[in-house]
Formats: sequence, C-alpha cells, structure tokens
Amino acid sequence: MILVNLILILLVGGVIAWISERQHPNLPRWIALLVILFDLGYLCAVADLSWSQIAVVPNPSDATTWLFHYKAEWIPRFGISFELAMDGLSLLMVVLTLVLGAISVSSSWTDIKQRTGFFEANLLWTLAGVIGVFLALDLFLFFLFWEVMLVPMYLMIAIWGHEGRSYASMKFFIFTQVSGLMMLFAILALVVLNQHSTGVYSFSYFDLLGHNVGGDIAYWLMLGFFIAFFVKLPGFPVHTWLPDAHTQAPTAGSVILAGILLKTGAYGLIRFVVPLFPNEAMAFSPIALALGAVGVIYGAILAFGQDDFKRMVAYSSVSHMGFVLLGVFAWNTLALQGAVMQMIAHGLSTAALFMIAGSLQERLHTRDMSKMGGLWQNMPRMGAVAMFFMLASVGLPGLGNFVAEFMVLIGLFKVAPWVAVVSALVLIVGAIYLLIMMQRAFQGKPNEGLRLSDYGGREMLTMAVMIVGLVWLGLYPQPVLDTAQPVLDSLTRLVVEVSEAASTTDIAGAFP
Amino acid sequence: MGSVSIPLDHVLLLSALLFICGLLGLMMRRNIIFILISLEVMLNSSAVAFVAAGARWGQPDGQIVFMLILAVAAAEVAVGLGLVLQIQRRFKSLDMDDANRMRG
Amino acid sequence: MSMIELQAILPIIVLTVVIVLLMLVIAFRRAHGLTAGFTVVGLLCTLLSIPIAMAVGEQTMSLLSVDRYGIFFTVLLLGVALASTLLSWEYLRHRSGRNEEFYLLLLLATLGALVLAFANHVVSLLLGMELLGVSLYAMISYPEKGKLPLEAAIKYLVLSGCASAVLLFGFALLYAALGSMSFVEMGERLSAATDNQVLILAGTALVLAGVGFKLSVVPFHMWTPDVYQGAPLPVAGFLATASKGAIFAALLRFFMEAQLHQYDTLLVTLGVLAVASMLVGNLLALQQQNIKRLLAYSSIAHFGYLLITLVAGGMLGGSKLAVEAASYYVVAYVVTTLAVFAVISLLSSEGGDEKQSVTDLTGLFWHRPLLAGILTLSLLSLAGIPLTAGFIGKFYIFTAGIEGALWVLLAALVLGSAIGIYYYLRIIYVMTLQDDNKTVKYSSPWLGEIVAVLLAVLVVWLGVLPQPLMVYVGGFF
Amino acid sequence: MLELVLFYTASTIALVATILALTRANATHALIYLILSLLAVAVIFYIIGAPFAAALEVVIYAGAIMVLFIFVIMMLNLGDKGDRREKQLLKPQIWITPVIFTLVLLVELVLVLSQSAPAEIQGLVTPKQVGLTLFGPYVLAVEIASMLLLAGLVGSYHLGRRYLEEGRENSSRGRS
Amino acid sequence: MLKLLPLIPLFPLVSSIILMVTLGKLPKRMVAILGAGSVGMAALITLLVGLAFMETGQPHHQVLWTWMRVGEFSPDIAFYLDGLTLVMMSVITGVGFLIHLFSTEFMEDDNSFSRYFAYLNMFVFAMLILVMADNLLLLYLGWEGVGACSYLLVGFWYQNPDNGAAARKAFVVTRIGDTAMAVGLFLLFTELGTLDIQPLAEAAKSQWEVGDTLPVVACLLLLGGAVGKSAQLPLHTWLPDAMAGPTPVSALIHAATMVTAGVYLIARTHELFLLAPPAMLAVALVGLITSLMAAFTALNQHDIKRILAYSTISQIGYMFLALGVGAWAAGIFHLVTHAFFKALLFLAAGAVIHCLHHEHNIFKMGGLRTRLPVVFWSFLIGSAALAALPLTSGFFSKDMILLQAYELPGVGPWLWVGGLLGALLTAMYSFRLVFVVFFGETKMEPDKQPGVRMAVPLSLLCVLALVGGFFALPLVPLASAFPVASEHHPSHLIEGISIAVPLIGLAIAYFIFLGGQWKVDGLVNSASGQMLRKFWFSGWAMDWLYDKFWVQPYKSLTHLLRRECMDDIYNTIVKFCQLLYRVFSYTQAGRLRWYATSMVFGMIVVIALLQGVI
Repeated sequence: MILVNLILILLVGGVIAWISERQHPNLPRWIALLVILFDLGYLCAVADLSWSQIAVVPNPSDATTWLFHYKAEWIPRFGISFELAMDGLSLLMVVLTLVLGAISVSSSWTDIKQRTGFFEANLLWTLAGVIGVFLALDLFLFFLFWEVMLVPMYLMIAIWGHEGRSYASMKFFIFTQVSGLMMLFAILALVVLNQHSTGVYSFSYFDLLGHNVGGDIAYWLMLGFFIAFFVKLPGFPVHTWLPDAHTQAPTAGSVILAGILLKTGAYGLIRFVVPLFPNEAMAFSPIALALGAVGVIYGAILAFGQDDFKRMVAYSSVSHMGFVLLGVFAWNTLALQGAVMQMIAHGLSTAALFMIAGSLQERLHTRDMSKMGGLWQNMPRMGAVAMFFMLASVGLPGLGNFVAEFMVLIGLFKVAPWVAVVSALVLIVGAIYLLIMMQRAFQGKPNEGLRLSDYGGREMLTMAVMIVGLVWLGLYPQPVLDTAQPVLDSLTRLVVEVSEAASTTDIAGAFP
Repeated sequence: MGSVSIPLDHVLLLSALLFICGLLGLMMRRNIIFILISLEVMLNSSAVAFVAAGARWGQPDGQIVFMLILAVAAAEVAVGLGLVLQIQRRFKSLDMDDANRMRG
Repeated sequence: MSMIELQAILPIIVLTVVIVLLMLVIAFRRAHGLTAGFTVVGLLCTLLSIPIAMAVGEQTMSLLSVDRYGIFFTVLLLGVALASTLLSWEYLRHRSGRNEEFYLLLLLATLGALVLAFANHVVSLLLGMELLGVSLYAMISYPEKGKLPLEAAIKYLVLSGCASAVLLFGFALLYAALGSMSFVEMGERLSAATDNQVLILAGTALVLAGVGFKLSVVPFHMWTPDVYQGAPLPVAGFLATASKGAIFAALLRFFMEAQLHQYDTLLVTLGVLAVASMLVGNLLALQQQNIKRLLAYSSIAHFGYLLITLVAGGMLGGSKLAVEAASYYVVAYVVTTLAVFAVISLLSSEGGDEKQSVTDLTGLFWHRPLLAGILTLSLLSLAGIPLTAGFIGKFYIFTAGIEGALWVLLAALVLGSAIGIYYYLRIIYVMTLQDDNKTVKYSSPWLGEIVAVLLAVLVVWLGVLPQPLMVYVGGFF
Repeated sequence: MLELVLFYTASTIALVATILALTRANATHALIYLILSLLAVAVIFYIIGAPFAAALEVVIYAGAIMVLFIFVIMMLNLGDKGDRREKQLLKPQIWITPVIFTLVLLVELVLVLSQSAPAEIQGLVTPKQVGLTLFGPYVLAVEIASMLLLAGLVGSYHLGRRYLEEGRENSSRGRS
Repeated sequence: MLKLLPLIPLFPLVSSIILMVTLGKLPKRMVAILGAGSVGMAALITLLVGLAFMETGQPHHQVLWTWMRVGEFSPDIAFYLDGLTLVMMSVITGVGFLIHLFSTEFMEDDNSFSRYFAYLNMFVFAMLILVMADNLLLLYLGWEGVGACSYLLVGFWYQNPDNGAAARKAFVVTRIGDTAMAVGLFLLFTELGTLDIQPLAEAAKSQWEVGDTLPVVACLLLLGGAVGKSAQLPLHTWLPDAMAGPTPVSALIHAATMVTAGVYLIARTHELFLLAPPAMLAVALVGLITSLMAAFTALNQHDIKRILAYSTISQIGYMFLALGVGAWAAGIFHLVTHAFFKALLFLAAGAVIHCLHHEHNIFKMGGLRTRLPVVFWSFLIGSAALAALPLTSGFFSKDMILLQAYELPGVGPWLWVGGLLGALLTAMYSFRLVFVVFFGETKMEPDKQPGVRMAVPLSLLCVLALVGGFFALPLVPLASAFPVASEHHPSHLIEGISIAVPLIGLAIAYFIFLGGQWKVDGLVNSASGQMLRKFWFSGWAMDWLYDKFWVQPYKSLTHLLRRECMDDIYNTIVKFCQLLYRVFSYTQAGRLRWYATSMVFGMIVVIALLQGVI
C-alpha cells in the first residue's frame, strides 16, 4: 500500500494545487512543494528501510524478495493486475524523481506566472506517472503509466512553453507515443505467446520473466520494447524530439524531462529489455552499443553547433544518455552501475544547467548565446554555479558524472574495447562545447547596459542541493552503488543463467 | 407456365444489366431527378434479382423482399422528392454539380 | 407469434408504441419541451422493458433473434438515442422552427437501429437499415436554414440508396445461390455448398460494398465528411455512433452466423479495406480544419481498426476474442465519439452558426474548462491513450490482431495511430492557446453538460475498470 | 418456347427503355420510358412465375411511385432551360470514366454469372403462398415496413411543409 | 606524524571552499591570510611528515574511505607516501607557498582577488591529490582537477576573449592526452584487475613479460596523458597560450608543478614502463624532439612569458629524455630544480610585467638592471640555473640526465648529442632574454618597485635555484623509490663537453644580443631565414596544422550538422504525409457523381479481390 500511496499523494496533491489557485496564485507552488516533500518524507519514514534489507538480493521472479510488493486484481479477463513493486533500483529512481520534482517546483517559482495551479497540478501528475513507471511491474500497468505521464507533460510544454511549443510538444508526444505503440505491440505479443504455452494470460513481470518465447519472434519483441525505451532515452537517430521539447518547455518542464523522463527509458532497458529477452538483447548488443557510441559523439558534436543555450544542453543530454545505453548493453555489473549512476548524476547536472538556462531566459528574454556574454560580471553567483555544473558535465572527477562515465567505460572496455575508445572521445568533444558555452554566456566582454539580478536565496539553495548531491555522488557514491548492487547482481545472474541454458540448447544459433 | 425453363442466369444477367444502367446514370447525370430515377432503376433491378432467385427456389420469400423493396423505394422517393423541392428552392437549380460547397 | 416471442421483442414493441404516442402528442400539442420530455420518457421505458424481455431468455425468431448480443447493442443504441435527444434539445432550443418531428424521426431511426441489432435475416437487415436511413435523410436536412444540410441530405440519400441497392443485389445473388435468407441457414448451406462459389463470392462482395458504404470504409467513404459537415451536430453525432454502431453490429452478426470467414479472399479483402481505411482516413484528417470533417475522417480510420477484428475473427475461425474485441471497440468508439459531438454541439447551443472550425476552440480550456476537459479526454480516448475507453479498445484490437498474427494490419494500425495522434493533439493544443479577446458570457446548457459529463465518466470508467463489460461481451455467440 | 421468346423480348424492351430513360434530357420523357421499362419487367415477373409481383410492379411501382415523380416534376415546372447543360453528357470527360468503370463491372458480373452453376426457374409461386408467408414468418417485417413508410411520411411532410410555407412567405413578400 | 598526511591537501581545500562560498565578501587581508596561509600550513605539515618519513624510509599507505566499490573495482580515497611523493609534495607546497605569497602582492589590485586564491588553493589541493594518490583513479582525479584549475586560472581575466580561448585550448588539448590516459586506465584495469599503483606494478610484473604488446600499448596511452599534461609534442601548443593567465599562475602551474605531472606519472608507473622498452624509447624521443623544437622556438619569441613557456616545454623535454633513458631519479631531480628556477624566472618576469604596466614584449624593455635590481638578480640567477651554468642547481640535474643518456646502449650517444644541442640553445635564449631585458638602453621606466611580499619569495627562490641542486638533496628520498642507477662514471671528456656547451651558448648570446659583435641580421632577413624564423616563431607551425586539420574541419562539421540532418528524415515523412493529405483531400471534391464513381470503383476492387483476381 505504501507504493500506492506514493502515487496517490502526488495525484491528490495535484488536484489540491489546482483548486487552491483560486485562493491565491502563490498557493499552488507551496502546496506542490510541500506535497513532494511530504511524499519524500513519507517514503523515508514509512518505508523505514535498513541497509540489511536493501542488501538482500531480490529474486527477479519472486516478488516477495523485493523491498515492497503490492498486488491487486484488476482485469482478470487478461490476467492484468495492479502490481507495484520496489527494489533498490526503483528506490533510487523514485528518490531521484521526488528530489528533482521539488527542484523543478523551485525552478518554476517565478518562471510561471499564469495559471500556476494547473501548472503545478500537471507537474505533480507527471511525477506521479513517472513514479508509476518506476514501480509498475505489471506490463499493462507499466504501459499505462508510460503513456499517461505524457499527457500532463505535453500540456506543460504546450501551454507554458516558448515560441515553438506547438511543434515541439507535438513532436515529443508523437515520438514517444508511436514508439510506445510498438512496445504495446510487443507486450501483447509476449503475453499472447506466453498464454499459448502456459494457457493463462498474465501481464505480470514475474510471470513473464521465464517465458519461453524463442526464435525470431522474440528478437522482434525485444526490438519493440527496445524502440520505446530507446526513443525515450533518447538514442541516435530518434533523439530529435528531445532538443525541440527541451528547448521549448518551461524550465520546470525541461528539468523534469531531462532529469526524470529520460530515465524512464533507461530504467526500462535495465528492467525489461534485457531480463525479458536476455539472449536476444545480447545478440542485439553490438548494434545497441554502436548506436550508443554514435549518440554520445553525435550529441556532443551537435551541442557545439548550437546557439540556443537550452538546445545545447539538450544535445548534451543526448550525449550523456548515450552512456546509459552503452552501460546497459555492455551488461556487466560495472557498466550497469555506471549506467545507474549516470541516470542520477545526469539528472542533477542537466537539471541544473536547464535551470540556469531558464534563469537566463527569465532575465534576458533570450536563449541565444550569441546575445549573451560577460554575464559573470553581472551575475557572479550564477556564473560560479554554471561553472560548477559545466565542469560536472565535462566529467570532472570528484563529481558524480565522472564516476558514472568512468564506470560505464571501464565496464564497456571489457566487452567492446573499440566502442569504449570511441565513446571516450566524448571527453574531448564534450569539453569543447561546454567550454564554449561558458565562454559565450558568462565570459567575454560584459554588456555594461544590463542590470541583472543575480541568484537569490531560493535559487542558491536549490543549486546548493544539487551541488552537494553531485559532490557526494562523486566522492562517496557507495550508498547509491550499494542500493543498486543487489538488483543488478540478480539481473546479471539471470542473464547468465539464461544464456548458459541457451548455449546448452543452442538457441543462440537461431539468429542470423 | 411451370413447364417453361428460363435459365436463372439470364434473368440475373438482365437484372445485372439494369443495375449497371442505373449505376451509369448515377455516375453521369447531373440532374437530381435523373439521379433519383437511376436509383429507382437500381432498386428495381435488385428486386428483379430477388424475384428470380425466389422463383429459382420456388419460394415466396423473393416476392416478399420485392414488396419490401417497393416500400423502401416509396419511402426513399418520398423523402428524396421532398429534398428535391427544397433544393430547387435554395439552389435555384437541380444540377448536383452546383451542390459542392463541402469539400476538402 | 407466441407470447414469449412477443415478450422477447418487447423493446421494439415499446419503442413503436412510443413513436405512435409521440405522434399523437405532437398532433395534440406542439411544444418542444413536452416532445423532448416525452421522447426521453419513452426511451427510458424502452430501456426498462429490456429486463422483462431478457426474462424469457434468448429467443430466435424468423427475422430477429433476441440474445445477449442484441440486447447489449440495444442498450448501447438506446443510450445513444437518449443522449442525442438531450443534446438535440439543447441544440434546437435556441433555433427557430418546428422541432417536434425531429424527435419522431430520432425515435424512428432508433427503432431501425434496434432492428439491426437483432436482425438475423436479410429482410430485417434491409428494413432496419432503411428505417435508419430514411429517418436520417430527414434528420440531416432538418434545419430550415442554410444549404449545407440539404446538400448533405441529398448526397447521403443518393449514395446510401445506391449502397442499399448494391447490398440488395448482393443479397439477391446470395439468395439465388443458397436459397435462404436467414443468416444461420445461409451459414449452414454455405459450408455445404460446393458449387456456385463464384456467385456466392460476388454476392458477398456486393454486400460488403454496401455495408462498407454505411460504415464509410475506404473506398466507400467519400460521403462521410460532407454529410457530417452538413448535418446538424446532434444528427452527425447520431449518424456517427448509433447508425454506424448498429450497422456494424448487424454486419458482425452476419459475418459470424453466416460463417463467412471460411473464405480466405474475403479476409484478404477485409484486410485491404482495413488498411486503406486506417491510412486514408487518418491522412485525410491530418490538416483538416473543420472539426466535423475531421471527426468524419477519424471515424473512417476507426472503422478500419474495427475491421481488423473481423479479419482476426476469420483467421481464428470465428473466435470469441474477435467478437469481444469488436464489441468492446464499438462501445468505446460510440461513447467517445458521442462525447466529442456532445461537447461541440453544446458549444453551438447558443444558436446561430455551428462552431465547426478548429479555431473556434481557441482558448476553450480557459473559458469553458469543463467542456474542454471532456473534449480533451475524449480526443485522448480516440487517440488511444490509456485510462480511457479508447485505449482498452485498441488493446483489444491489438490482442485480437496478434492472436490472428495479422502483422501487416497491426503495422498499419500503428502507422494510422501515429498520424491520428497528430490531429487529435492539434485540437487539444488549440484549446490551450491563450485567447483573451473572448469575453462572451456563456449560458450554461446544464442538461447537455450533464450528458457530456456522464459520457466522459463512461469513457474513463470503461478505460479504468473494463472487467465487467469484458466479461459481458465475452459471452456472445 | 413462347415464354422464352416473350422473356427475351421483354428483357430487351426493359433494357432499351431503361437506357433511353436515363439518356433523355427531358425528365417527363424519361419517366415515360422508365414506366415502359417497369411494365416490361412486370411481364418478366409474370413469366418467371411471380404474378403477384408482376401486379405490384404495375400497380405500385409504375402506378404510384412514378406518379410521385411526375407530380414533383410538374410542381417544379421544369422547362427546357435546365436541360441545356445535359448536353455535356456528350463530352468524353463526363462519360469516359463512368463508362470504363461500368464496363469493367459488367465484365466482372457477366463472368460471375457465366460461371455459376446452371439453375432453372422452378415455377409458379401463387399469391396465396406469398400472402401466407408474408403474414406468417414475415409478419414483423410488415410492421417494420409500416414504420419505414411512416418515417418516409414524416420526412417528406417536414420537407414538403417547409417548401409550401416558404413558398407562401415568398409569394406574400412578393405581394407586399 | 604520518597520520597528518590527509591534512596537507585538506588545508588548501578548506581554504578554497571558504573562499568560494563567501563569494568575495571577505576583506582582502583575510583572503590573503587564508589563501597563502593554508598553503603555508600545508608546507609545514609536509615538512613534519617528511621528517617522519625520513626516519623510517618506509612507504606509508593511508586509506581514508572507499571511493566506489563494484565487484573487484574498488578504488579508495587513499594516499601513498614514498620518496617520490614527498619530493613532489615538498615542491608543491614549498614553491606553492612562495608563489602564493608573491601573489598576495601581485594580485592586490585585482577585483577578483578572492576568486583568484580560491582557484589557486584548489589547484594546490588537486595537485597534492595527484601526487599523493594511491591509485590511478584518484591520481586521475587530481590530474583532471589541476587541468580544471589551470583552465580557470588561465581564463581568470575572462573579459578578454583571447584569454578564454587560451584557457579552452589548454583544457581541450590536455584533455586529448587525458583521454588517452583514461583509455590506458581502462586497459590496465581490464588486464590487471586493479588500479592501485603498487599492486598494479606487482601484477604487471607477474603477468607481463618484457616486450609484450599490452604493456607497450598501456604505456603509450599513459604517455599520451603525460604528453598532454606536460605539453610535449604533439600536444604542446596549449602551454604558450596558457601564459594568458596571471604570471604567478604561470609560475606555479605552467612551470613548477602541473606541467611536470606527466613526468611524475611516468616516474610513478616506471615499473610498467620498464616492461615496455619501445615505450621508453618513445618517451625519450618525444622528450628530445620537444626539447629541441621548443628551444628553437624560444629563441625567436619576443613575449617574455612565451619565451619562458617554450623554455618550460624544452626543459620538460629534458625530463622526458631522462625518464626515457631510465634515469628516473635524474628526471625527478631536474623536475625539482626546474621548479625552483623556472618559478623564480616566472615570478621575476611577473615582477617585471607588474612594474612595467603589463608590458610583455622584451624588445620594449631594456636596461632594467639598475631600475629593478632585485628582479635583475633573480632573473640572472634563474637564467643561469636554466642554462645549467656550472654549480647552479640546473647544472647538476641536467648533467645527470645527459650523462645517463650517454650511458644508454645503442641510441644513447645520439640522445646525448641532441641534449647538448638543446643545452646550447637553452643558454642562448635564456641569456638573450637577460641581455635584452636588463641591459642596453632603458626604453621604459618602471612605475613601481616590487614590495616585500614579492621580494621575499624571489630571494628565497634565488637561494633554492642556486643551491637547490648542490647537495643533490632531492635525491635522498628518491633513492628508495627507483631502481638504483649503475654507478658508472663516464669519461671526463664527456663531462667536460657537458659543462662547456652552456658556456658557449652564453657566449653566443652575448655576442649577438649584447655585444653586437655578430651581425645576424643579414642571415635573419634573408628569405629562407625569414621563413625559418616564422616557422620557429609559430612553434613549428603546429597551431596552423591543428587549425587546418582538426579545428576547422570540426567546425565545419558542426556547422553542417547543426541543423540536425536526422530531422530531415522525419520531416520527409511529414512532408510525404502532407502530400498524401493534399492528394486525398483533392479526391473529396464534393461532387456527387464523383462520389458515386468512387463507389463503383470500390465495388470493382472488392469483387476482384474476393474472386481472387487481384
């Protein structure tokens, strides 16, 4: 029930925030912030987890070994149930979601001036949807959350976005929706095929893990799942929705998009694609790795070409999330841990960069970097913060992103040295665009005519949270690693078992 | 009369020919009156086919359908002609090519 | 006819009586409110008679068969009629002219739809269809002003008449080949017949063409946008939901009882039509600026989706899953589409010109949040987003399609849905735009709003708790 | 034999009359041809053993429904002015596509009918049989048909009344 | 005492954080005390720790916490203290302190005084981590950290876009090396299963044979990192530009400490290099060629700091040469002495610039000998040490390198000859600098004199530069860290030549630049002379090459791609759909006849399909 409440609190909070707009336009902000913090507190207080609990290695096909599990009948006709479960991985993701949720509320404090109630409601609903995605273990329910979270996000972009919001929001929705349909297709095919062999319909992750769909069709099904997550990730060449959506979204929207929504794709890869189709995923991994490497480099190169601050950050997301793909398909504990770390670290660092972009837009009414320059003079605090996050994005050791990228690469190197080497080039090209960003926005000759207010207390506090987070992740990531470790252990073990079984029956040879 | 043997095919062929005549009229005529006439021809042709089919099986059902088709035709013509009156008043024309305000 | 049989067809009898009584009421006293109220009461009585009719169990008669399937669609169609009555009241209230006969026609059309739901014979199919059609011609051309309704009505009349003729010709050929017009007997003889396959197929083709027209399946779809656009909004809604739903119900029964699925070429044909409808329908809607036309195109696409279930049913040898999927989808489609029409019709309830252009919806979110919310929900349901009825419908079609291994059709479905999202979202986007020029005070058509809200609740309910309905529609045939 | 000759003659008359009906420029002429065609069809009904249908064809179709048409044509007072545009029928772009399509359809139907198993007309179905069946299994159809006619009635009433009322208004406006 | 080890980096770190958080709100005096004092404290503790270490001589290992542990990958935040570390720490904290002290006066007028010290302290912290790290990952942290601080400090005066460009160049070019190094780490970890330096060396020795491919690859990758950081060929181009930063920064980062990190890295991993003779040779060759190239270039520059920058490149080349020939201790020895005299030179140059209205061009200076005596003497002593005049610190270290190079069998003598040529050039350019700036006629009057906080560090460094090498002091702790070099004394002739060459260089410089006895104008002004001069001036046209073959292509690539060509695919689909929309819309012509025709068409199709004709 804890898990249900986690989602319910946000949903109900959204409604309250919406209604409260009539009382005072400022009220929804406070309510949204308090709801998120309450949710976070609820998770911490009620969950009452100890390290020994987290250290239990969950059995992927036995829900009782997970941290929490909730299951209720829903649509017995198709064996669909309302099934939520949480393990270390989902725990991390949920916490990240809530933290970034609070941050995004803060980031939109002055940005959103109209219809604050509805805005905050959408924000909370998006969070609820995302948490649902991280917790749902019934594939139907998962898909439901997967799709439903798009709607409030779409509204956020479409209503409060910038000048090109129509195009951007549409593109965002269509890309994710179409890829989602492919996933729906794959889910249903998997369920139906499973039903053919077992005689019962079941959408439960735990039932489907051991399905015995094999051959070409399993490969196609894996692709169905993969495409959905890959688009969301986003991977090259289906990333193009992201720069548009991120650029046009209001600041809070960008923060949520980059910080959390992209992670659902990564989460899906780890949770579903590989465990459900271990052999197929491994057979596919060369392609996935190649796409990941191309994405990493391509994103960095394009980021360099951008004039629009947010667009540049968006491309940096493409580049960074490529690491997650690499980490997942390298599929060893080190790389996977790297991927998980990257999800969290990227969430923080990119969210911060988007917030900076948002603050700049709020003050300068432009995102065009060619119209900026020398802002450090006017806004040293913002400059310093930007410098910090720029360095974090560059992958400066001691900060979270470095740990993540290094682990991914070192894990990947074992599997595919050349891919790792190519991806490592991003250390160079990544530095190029981030440094030029700093130069164009904050350095150079200041425009003397500008009267700009520097960051105030609220903004500095928000930023401080993220700075501390990144430093903590960079210097002592062990708690995060320990939380994810049992899950990743169990998943890697699962894949090993399946591939061993396959090698004895030689199914693996069935693929061209 | 029961002794004669008219091939069913030929009756059906006749109805098919009538049917096609009706279709042709529908496709080519612009005057709404003629279009309605074409419609009647088509309905009539299918009535012929039904009667023939009923006769082939020696059942009265074909003729019953024929009667119902009569009712259908009557109802359609009644409403259709009502519309024709209105169209003449509004469009000042019975040319259906003029009635193409809606498109796209 | 035995008493039991009469009891079984009680809904039809009650509705007929109501029609006659309504005529009398109109004859005695012309009053819009009275007529509408009487219509509502009559429809409710018809609904109430259903449990009585069901008490005698399933009855198969020579023309009608009253079974769970028929009852299911009857309830649906009566619901649509009820909603349409209330919406028409809101719509006609502020428009001049004599409105009373409209309800008479509406009830007659509903009667035709009910006959279709029960029809198990060519004759009842024909009569139901024509009763529905003839009433609709008049309903479409009902408004006393403007040329568009007339144009729409005459187009519908001519083309629908043509389709009826084609359908009849096809049935005649089938009758000539099989010697029976009862669906079940046709099915029996069909599986026994070895000769005359060519004739049977030709007849089936013509029947398909005729029904395809009524369902506006590509390439018989041309009439749809024009008729939708010209028809008054509640009529267009009725046409899009009750008429199409009833005809699809009859087609499905014909398809299942006559066991047509044994013909592979028929399945191929249905598949081709489905693909064409899904793609062409959605493409036509892509940049359409008129909401009614847009909905027409969207309905073309939706019937393309529905045809998938028929093909799947055929591939699986008439499986229950396909019927279940089709039934559920029809319900989802009907409820959702009706909700959309309800909202648009309520927006036009002020009188004057209808709000037909997409741009008329600008800023709707901010001045009429309730209606905008319902419209958004319904559009999302049409687009197949989860938590709505439309999603469960699509889910069913996917499942049926996968069971039948119809990969090409499903690919087209995905493609069509992708295009579909665009134009549905476009409307939603327009609604969210800021439009501060509008300071008009709106009257609140509360009765219509209740209908819209109920429909929206249904959309969500069917999308969230589909189990009861699933169980019910799982028990057909 | 006589029946056969009669049948083919009547068929030819029906076809030719129909074609003539559909190609006339003048609506009244067309209707006359159509009535001729219907009469020929009635003969065919009689030949193939459906005398009741033949009678109905003459009485209702040719008699009642066609008269409706003629009434309307008279009401509209259609002169020759509308007919000028019908000359366009001779232009190829008007008829070429429909003709090609119909030809293809014709070929299809002819092929279908020629391949069907030969069957012959069984013989006479008496009006009594028809009546018994009509009020036996088909009694509901009769009831529903009545409703259908009612629908037609109400529809045409609505449209026609409007026509008349507006006509009255127009004329009164013209007067004042 | 050894337990105090973590305090050494902690002081500058804390100071830096305080300065960052306060965002310049502290009074300058406080900033100065914090900034310089923290490094001073670090130096003090280093001294204490060093003394404690010298007592036992045993390496000290101290784990603070587990950094990250995933399976067998478990680098710690841990420090390792041995002789090499101690030497490096001493240089960093000692020289660092002096430079900090110097900066307190040098930067006094700057608005961003606090920011400056925040960066500088952070740099000291990172550099200390680099040298104290127990594993290569932590070393990498320091490695990147110093790079970042270098970037920040080079671009310190951010308002001038040129400084920004220089900073970016510094960062990116070293990043290229860093990437190679990172790949090297991947390789090492994948092959050997650990990144802890000592176990790594053990594992390498047990798993790899001398001459295997893998150690060569690994060492070459590490060399890549070293080359980038230490501004060796081909990644040296950033260092001259990095002179855009404040001069004390150049002294600390771009002369004394950071740029020698590459040398440290190779020395630290020398046991790997011993397994890879080809890599060793590569190190030596890179060092030698760089050293000569830079020396030639230094001879042609007229910006005082660029001369010193090229000189630094050249000297580090020497260190690489030393490492490459296996003269580990000599390399580090030269590192230390170089830190002394180069820091001295930079600070002195800084003083010159400080006193001369930020003038950099040496040909606009002149005759400062009497105007700025303290600076003059500092410069003279520094140049002498740089030129390796006998008995200066540079003499001892460079001598050791040349001799050990000569010892190397095979290519040794050739390396020796190259080294000598370099020494000759070094003497020439360093005294060219002295003569041009401090002798001759006065072209510009200094507007102020260096104060106490400048003079004291200069004086102290003078002492170190003079006597720092005298007792070979740094060699003592190093003894335990490296394999002992063979005690074989080469002939006196060789030694004599080594001593004579710098003097010859000095003489040539005198004759050309001061005495004017040799007229080289004709030679210089000839066409080929001009070309050569330009070539040398531009640093052997490396920048041009990179610009042509890397920067411009990359820019045009990004320009090409910036409009997102992937979108073209989707836009084409959209266009196609719109086209279809228009086509289909066109069919909805509104004409009844046409609609009927379409129905007939549909019937034809359906019949044909059902009969199986289509």
